[in-house]
Amino acid sequence: MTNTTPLLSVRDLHVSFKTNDGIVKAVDGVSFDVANGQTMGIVGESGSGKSVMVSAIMRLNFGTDVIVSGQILLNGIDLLALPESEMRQVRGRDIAMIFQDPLSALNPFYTVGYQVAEAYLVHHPKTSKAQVEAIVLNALDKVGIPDARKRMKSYPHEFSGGMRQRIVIAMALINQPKLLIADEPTTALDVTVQAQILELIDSLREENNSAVMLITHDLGVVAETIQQVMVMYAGRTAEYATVQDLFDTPSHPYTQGLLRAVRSFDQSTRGSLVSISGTPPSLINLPEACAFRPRCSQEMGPQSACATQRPELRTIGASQSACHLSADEVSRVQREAFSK
Amino acid sequence: MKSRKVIIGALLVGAFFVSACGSSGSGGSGSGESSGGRSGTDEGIKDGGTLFILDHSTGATNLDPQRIYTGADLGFLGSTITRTLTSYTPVAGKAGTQLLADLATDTGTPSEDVKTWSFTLRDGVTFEDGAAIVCADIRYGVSRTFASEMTGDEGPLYATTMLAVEGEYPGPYTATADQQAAYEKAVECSEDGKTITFHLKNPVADFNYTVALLAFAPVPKASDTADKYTLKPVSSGPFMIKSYEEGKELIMVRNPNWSADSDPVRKPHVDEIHWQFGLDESVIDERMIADAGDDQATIVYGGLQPENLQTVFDDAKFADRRTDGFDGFVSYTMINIKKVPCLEVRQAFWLALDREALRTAGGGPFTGEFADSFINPLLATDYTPGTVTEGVNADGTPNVEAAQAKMDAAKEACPEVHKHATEEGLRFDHGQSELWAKLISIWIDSLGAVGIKIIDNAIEPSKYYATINKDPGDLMRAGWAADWNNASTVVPELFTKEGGFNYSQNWEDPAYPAFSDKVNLAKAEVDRSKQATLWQELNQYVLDQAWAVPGSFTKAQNLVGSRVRNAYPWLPFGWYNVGAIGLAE
Amino acid sequence: MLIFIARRLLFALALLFAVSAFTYVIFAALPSDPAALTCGKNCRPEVIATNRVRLGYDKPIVVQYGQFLNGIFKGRSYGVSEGVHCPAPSLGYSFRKHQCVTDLITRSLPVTASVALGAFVLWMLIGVGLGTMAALKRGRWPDRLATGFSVVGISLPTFFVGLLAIMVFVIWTGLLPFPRYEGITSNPAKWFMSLILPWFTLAIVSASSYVRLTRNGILEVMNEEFVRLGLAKGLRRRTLIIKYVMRAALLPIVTIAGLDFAALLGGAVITESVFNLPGMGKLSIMAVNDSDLPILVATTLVAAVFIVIANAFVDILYGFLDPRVRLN
Amino acid sequence: MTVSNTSDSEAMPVADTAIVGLSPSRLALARFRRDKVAVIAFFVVCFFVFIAIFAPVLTSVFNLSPYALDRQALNDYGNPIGYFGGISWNHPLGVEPGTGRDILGRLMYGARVSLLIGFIGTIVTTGVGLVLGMVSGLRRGLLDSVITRVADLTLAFPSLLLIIALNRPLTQRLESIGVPKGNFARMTYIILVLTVFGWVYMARLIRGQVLSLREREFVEAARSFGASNTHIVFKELLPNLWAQVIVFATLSLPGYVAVEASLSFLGIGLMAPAASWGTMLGDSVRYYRADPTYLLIPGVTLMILVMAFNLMGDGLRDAVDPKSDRQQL
Repeated sequence: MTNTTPLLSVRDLHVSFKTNDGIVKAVDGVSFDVANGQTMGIVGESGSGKSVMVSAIMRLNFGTDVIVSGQILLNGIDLLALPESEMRQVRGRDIAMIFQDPLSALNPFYTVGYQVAEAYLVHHPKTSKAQVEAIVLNALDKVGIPDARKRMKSYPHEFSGGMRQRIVIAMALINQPKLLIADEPTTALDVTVQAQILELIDSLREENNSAVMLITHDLGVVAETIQQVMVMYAGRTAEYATVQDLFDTPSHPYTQGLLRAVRSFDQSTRGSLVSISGTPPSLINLPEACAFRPRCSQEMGPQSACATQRPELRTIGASQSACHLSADEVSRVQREAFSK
Repeated sequence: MKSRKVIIGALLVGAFFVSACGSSGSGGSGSGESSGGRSGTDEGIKDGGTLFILDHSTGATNLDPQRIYTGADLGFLGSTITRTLTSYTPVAGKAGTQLLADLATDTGTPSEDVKTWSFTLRDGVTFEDGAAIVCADIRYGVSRTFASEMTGDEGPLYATTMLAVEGEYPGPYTATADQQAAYEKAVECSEDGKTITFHLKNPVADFNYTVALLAFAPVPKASDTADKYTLKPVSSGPFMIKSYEEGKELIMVRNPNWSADSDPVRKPHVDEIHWQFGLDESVIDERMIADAGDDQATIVYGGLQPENLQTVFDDAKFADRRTDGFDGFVSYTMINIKKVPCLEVRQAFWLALDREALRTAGGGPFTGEFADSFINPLLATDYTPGTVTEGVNADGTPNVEAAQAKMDAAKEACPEVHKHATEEGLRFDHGQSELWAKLISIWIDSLGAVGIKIIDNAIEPSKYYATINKDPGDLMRAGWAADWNNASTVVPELFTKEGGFNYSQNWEDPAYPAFSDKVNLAKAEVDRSKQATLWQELNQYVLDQAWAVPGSFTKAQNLVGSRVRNAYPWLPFGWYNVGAIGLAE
Repeated sequence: MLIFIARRLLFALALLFAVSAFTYVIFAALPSDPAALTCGKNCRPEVIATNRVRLGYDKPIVVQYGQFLNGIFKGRSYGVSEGVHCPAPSLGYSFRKHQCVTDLITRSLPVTASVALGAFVLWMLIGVGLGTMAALKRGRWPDRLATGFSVVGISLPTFFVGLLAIMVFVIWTGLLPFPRYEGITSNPAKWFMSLILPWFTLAIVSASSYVRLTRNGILEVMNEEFVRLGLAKGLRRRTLIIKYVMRAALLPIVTIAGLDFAALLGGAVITESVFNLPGMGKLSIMAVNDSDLPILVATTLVAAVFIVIANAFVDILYGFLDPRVRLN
Repeated sequence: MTVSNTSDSEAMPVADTAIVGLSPSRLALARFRRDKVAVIAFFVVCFFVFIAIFAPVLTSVFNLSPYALDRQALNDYGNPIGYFGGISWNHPLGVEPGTGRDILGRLMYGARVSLLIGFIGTIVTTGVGLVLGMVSGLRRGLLDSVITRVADLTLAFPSLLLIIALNRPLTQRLESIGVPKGNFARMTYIILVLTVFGWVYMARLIRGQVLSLREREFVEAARSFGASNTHIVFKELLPNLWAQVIVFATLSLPGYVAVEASLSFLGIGLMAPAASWGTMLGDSVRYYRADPTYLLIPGVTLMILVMAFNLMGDGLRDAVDPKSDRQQL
C-alpha cells in the first residue's frame, strides 16, 4: 500500500456470472488501491479474472446474468452505486480504457478522425467543429500518427496494428482521464511495437499525471513501467507487492511459477519453455480451499489448511500474499526456487 | 339432343370434368333431378345489370369459333357472341334440342341426294362493327378449320371430312390459288353473297345440325389474326368482347350493332357479362353457398365440388338455386383389342371393376348413373337400354365370382391374353390428376381380386394424346357426348376405324367387318327411325364384343346466385343458355 | 471504385449470358419433342411436322438460341403462315396462350412485384424488428417469444401457412374477403385487401429466418470489441445501438434481403398457387402443366436476370456502404 | 448495456474448463444432453424414424392399412362419416374422403417417404458439397475457379422454378435410362435436383474452412513433413470439419423434408397410391372446407417433424460450437 490518498479504491469486489453449468465467480473478493500518477500492474494467466475486473470498474459488464458486489471508489465515489447516466459521464472522461486488440477495437465504418472526435464530443458536446478538429489533430500528433491531418480521414483498416493502437490511445487520453486502464495493450502487437506503445502510455501518463492500470499476463513486459503489482489467480488476489519486491522475493508459489516461466523464456533457447503444470481451475463452485493447491509446487496434505480453508491475504516478507505457507517456509521455497 | 363432346378420360379438360364425371357407376341410389327451381324461370326478371361467371380455369379454353369444341363453350359463346346458320331453341327440356334458323332464313335446303345443302342469309345480320355478314364470311370461317396448325388440337373436323374439296386444302393461310379455288367450289357463294351452298362427299341427312357447330360460324377475313384471333373474335351476337385478360377477367358488353329483329334465337337481358378466371374451386363454392352481394347475380363455369354436394343438396333452402342433371356424357373404358383380343378377359374386366367404389371416390351418386350403353338416354331417339354382360351388378359393385369364372374360361380360350393380363399386366392410360391418384388404387385392388394386374400409366395432361397416339396402352378412360341429336356422332366416332376418337383398335377384331358394314348402312340411312334402330343394334353389338365398357351417364351439379333467372339447363349443351340469363330485382 | 463497379457489371453480364444459354439449352434439349406436345387428339404426323417448323424446333439448338437472342433485341415473327409478330424485346410466343411471352410477363410481373414488395416490407419489419428486440432483451421473454416464433415459422411450409390463413381468416371467421387479385391502378383498396393474406403468408415464413439472422447478427456485433470501446468512451446506449451495432449488423442482412427479394420477383410460386394470384409463379406453373416451353424459358430467364442483377447491385452497394470493401 | 461480459475474452474459457479433459465429441454430447429442448426434439425425431422404419409392422398390427378402402366409413357423398374427418376407433385420425383409406396408416407410410428423401437428399448433398468444397479449397487454381464459377451459375438460377419445370422431362429421361419407372424415378429426380441446387452452400462453407485451416500451423506442419494430400484431408482437415458438416446436414435435412412436401403439393412429388405427406396435403386442399381435419393432420405432423429437426440441429450447433449465441451469457 502507498501513503497517498488513493485515486481508485476497490474493496471486496465480487463479479459472478450465471451460466448453464452454475455460477462462475470470475472475481472473488479483490481489494486494492491505485494512487494518482501511479502505474499499477495486474498480472495473471488467462481466466484469472483480470479483464473481468477492469470491465467491472468501467461497469462494462452489467448484463442480466452478472452479479457484482463490493465497492469501487473513485475519489471516494462508489461507481457501483452510480446511476447509469452518471456512470456514463465517468466513462471516457474520468476513466478511459485501451483494449487488447486494436484491430477490432475500432469501428470499421467510421473514419478514425470521426471516432476520436466522438470520444471528445461525448463529454464536450458544445464544442465547435473547428475546435474539435484541432483537438483531434493534436491528440493524433501526440500519439505519433504521421501526417495526421490527412490520415484522420482514413478508415481503421487502412492502418497497421501499432498505428491503430496509437489511435485507441489518442482516443482514451483525449479527455485527460484520471485513470487509464490498459487491458493487455500490447498482446496483439509485434514485439518491436510493444515497447513503443508501452513507452507512449508511460510518457502520456506522466504528462497528464494520470494513474494507469496495466493488465497483462506477461510479467516481463511490465517490469520497467510499473510500481505496484497485483497477481491474480482464479479470481482472487494471490500476491500484492511492489515490482521490486515481487521480482526479488516472490512469496506466493504461483508468482514464483510465473517468474520462473519468464526467466526461462528469457534465457533458454526456443522450445524449453517452462510453465506451471496443470490448467487454471474451473471457477464454478470453487471449494473453500486454496484454488492453487492442485498446481502448487509444495506438497500439501489433504488435512492441511490449504485443502480446507481459503487463504487470506496477509503480509509475508515485503509483500502481501494469499498463501497458507508460513514466512519461513516461503523463504525456504524462495531460496530453492532461485538457487537452481 | 345434343352436341358436343369432350373426351377426357377424366382428364384433359381440367377440374370441372374431372370432378363432375370423373368416375363411373350406374343405377345406384341416384339423386332426384333438380332443374333449378325459380332460377330456371323468368319470374321477376328485369332487363339490365351485370351477370358474373366464376371460373376456376385461368382463361377461356378458346374464343375462336373454329376452335371451340366443348358443350358449355358452344352454348355460352353461341348464345352471346357467335351466331351460326342454325341454332337450337332457347328453352328448357327436350324442346331445346329443336333446330331453329339463325343467320339463315330457314334450317336449310338439301338436295335430293342430301349431298348438297343451301342456306340463305337473313337481311340485317351484322358483325359488331356494323358490317353485314355475307356468305364469304362464313366460307372464310369454315376454311379456317382446314388449317391444321390451328385445329391441331382443338376444333371439330366435320368440315374437313364432309366437304367435297378436291385435293389437299391446307386452309386459307397457306393455300395456293388453285387449292383455294377448289375449296371455294365445295363451299359456294351466290352472286349476291346471300346464299351459301355446301357440297358434301357423302350424303348427310342432318347436315343442318352440323352447321350449328361454331366451326361453321362467320369470320371477317380482314379481322382474322390467325392464332391470336381467339383472344378477340369479332362478334355477331348480342354481346361483344370488351376486354379479355387471361387469368383475370373477360368482359362482354352489349353489341350495339346487333338487332333483335334479325335474331329469332337470342333474347338477352343483362347489359354486361363478367367472366372471372382463376378462382379457387373451393372459394367459388363457398361464395355461391354464401350468396352475398354480386354473387347473387353469379353463375359458375364448372359445377359444384363433390365435397360440397352434401351441403347443397341436404338443405332445402338451396332448392331454388341448384341444378342436378345429366350433362350428356357417357364415360367408358376403351379396351385395346389388338392387345386384349379375348372376349372373356374383357368381360372379366367389366365384371370385376368396382364401379361403385370409383363413383364414391368421385362424389357418390351425383357423379352419374351406371351406364348400359354408349348412347346417352338424352339421345331419346337412338337410346334403348342395352344388355350388359351377364352377371354385371346393377349397383356397380364387382361380381368377383363371375369375373373369376370368365378368367378361368379365358385361360382355356386364349391363354396368351390371359397370361398377358395376369402376368405382364394391362397398362391403363389416364390423365394425371389428384382424383386419379385415388381412383387408380381402386382399379388395382378390384381387378387384382381376379388376378388382372393393372399397370398405372398416369400421363401428364398436356401430353396425353401425343402419348396414346404414339403408344396406346391396353385400357383407356374417356367420356363422350354426341355432337348433335344423332348417334351418328357417337357410334361411328368411337368405334369405326375412321372415327375421330377410336382408341380401341377394334378393327383388329374378326368381329369388326360386320360391324363396319352395318355402320356404313346406318350412316346412309335417310329414314331417321330406321337409322335409330340400326344405332341401337350397333351399340348392343359393341357391348356384346366388350370393345369398351360403359361407365356412367354422368351428371353435373350447379348452384346459381339467388337473383339469377332463366338459368335452365340447355339440353344441347349441358349448361345454361347463358346469353338468355337475366336478373331479378 | 469505378473499376470495381465495371468489373462487377462485366461479370454480371457474362453470368447473364451463361444463364440464358444454359436455360435455353436445358429446355431445348430435354423434352422428347416439343412439337408433339402441341398436338391434340387429332394428332397426325403432318400436324406435328407443321408445328415443328412453326415453332422453329427443326433448327439446330445454336441457331434457335441465336434467333431467341435476336428476338430479344430486334423482335421476331413466329409461325409460318400469317405468322404473328412480337416486337422487341421478344421472349418468344406461346401458341398455347396465343400471346407474345413478353406480354404475358409484363402482365404477370406487376402481380408478383405487388406480392413481393408488400411481403418484403412486412418481413423486414417483422423479422428485423423481432430479431432486434430479441437481441436487445436477450434471455428474457421478448427473446423467447421471438425465437419461438422463428422456430415455428421456419418449420411451417409456405403452402400450409397460406391454406391455414384462408381457412381461418376467410372461411371460418370471414374477416377477409375471398382473395382475388385486383390491379393497384384499377382499385387500390381491393388490391390491398386481396394481398393481405399472401403478404402475411410469405412474410411470416421469411421473417422467421430474418429474426434469427438479425438476432445473431446483432449479438455478434454487440460482442465486437469496438462496441465495448464505444461504451467505454461514454457513448449513450441508444447511440451505440444505432450507430455501432445496427449499422454493422444490418448491412449483411439488408444485402441478403436484397437477394431474397430479387429471387421472389421471379415468382412466388407457392404463394401465388395457393392464393391464385396471376403472377410469374402462377404463369410458370401453368406453363409447366401445359408444357409451354417458350413461357418456361422466359420465366426462368427473367427470374435469373433478377437474381444476377440483384447480386451485382448488392455487391456494388456493399462497396459503397462498407469502407473495407472499397479498397479491393 | 447488456453487451458486457460475453465479450470478455475470459468468460468462455472459464465455462469450458468445467468439463475439461473430455474429448471434443464427448464435450459436445454433454452439452447437447443439457439442452432440454434439443433432447426432446431428438426423441421426437427418433419417434418418427421408428415409425417410418416399422410402418408396415405397425399398420398391420393396428390394422391401419394405408391402401385398404373403407366404404363403410363414407356416406353417399363420399365424405367421411362422423366428426373431424371420421375419427373413430377403427380410424384414429379419420379417413381420406372418397376412399375411406386410413389417414394414420397413410401418415405412417408417408413418414417413410419424407424421411427417406430427407436423409438421402442430405447425405448426397452434403457429400457432394464436402468433396467439391475440399477439392476447391485444397487445389485452388483452375479447378477451384471452375467450381466457384459453376457455383455462381447455379445460384443464379431460380431453383424452385427449374425444379418444377424440369420435373417431367427429367423424370422421363431418368426412366428412359433405366431408372425404375414411377415413384422411384420421381424420388431419384427430387434427390438429384436437391443435390444440384443444394451442394453450393455446403461447398462454400467447406471451401472457406479449408482455406483457413490450410494456413494453420498443424496443416503447415504436416505439409512440411511431406504429408500427402490424402493424409492432410483425412487426418488433419476432416477431423476439424466434421462438427460443422454434421450441424449443417442436420439443419438442412428439415428443409428437404419440407421441399418434398411442397413439391408434392404442387403435384410434382410422388404419385399415389404411394402415400406421402405432400400428396396428402395436396389432396386435402380440395377438402379444406368440407373436411379441414384432413388438411390439418398431415400439415401439423409435417410441422412437428420439421420443427423437431430444426431444434435438434440448433441444439447440435450450440453443442459443438458453444460460441454460437445461445451459450453466450
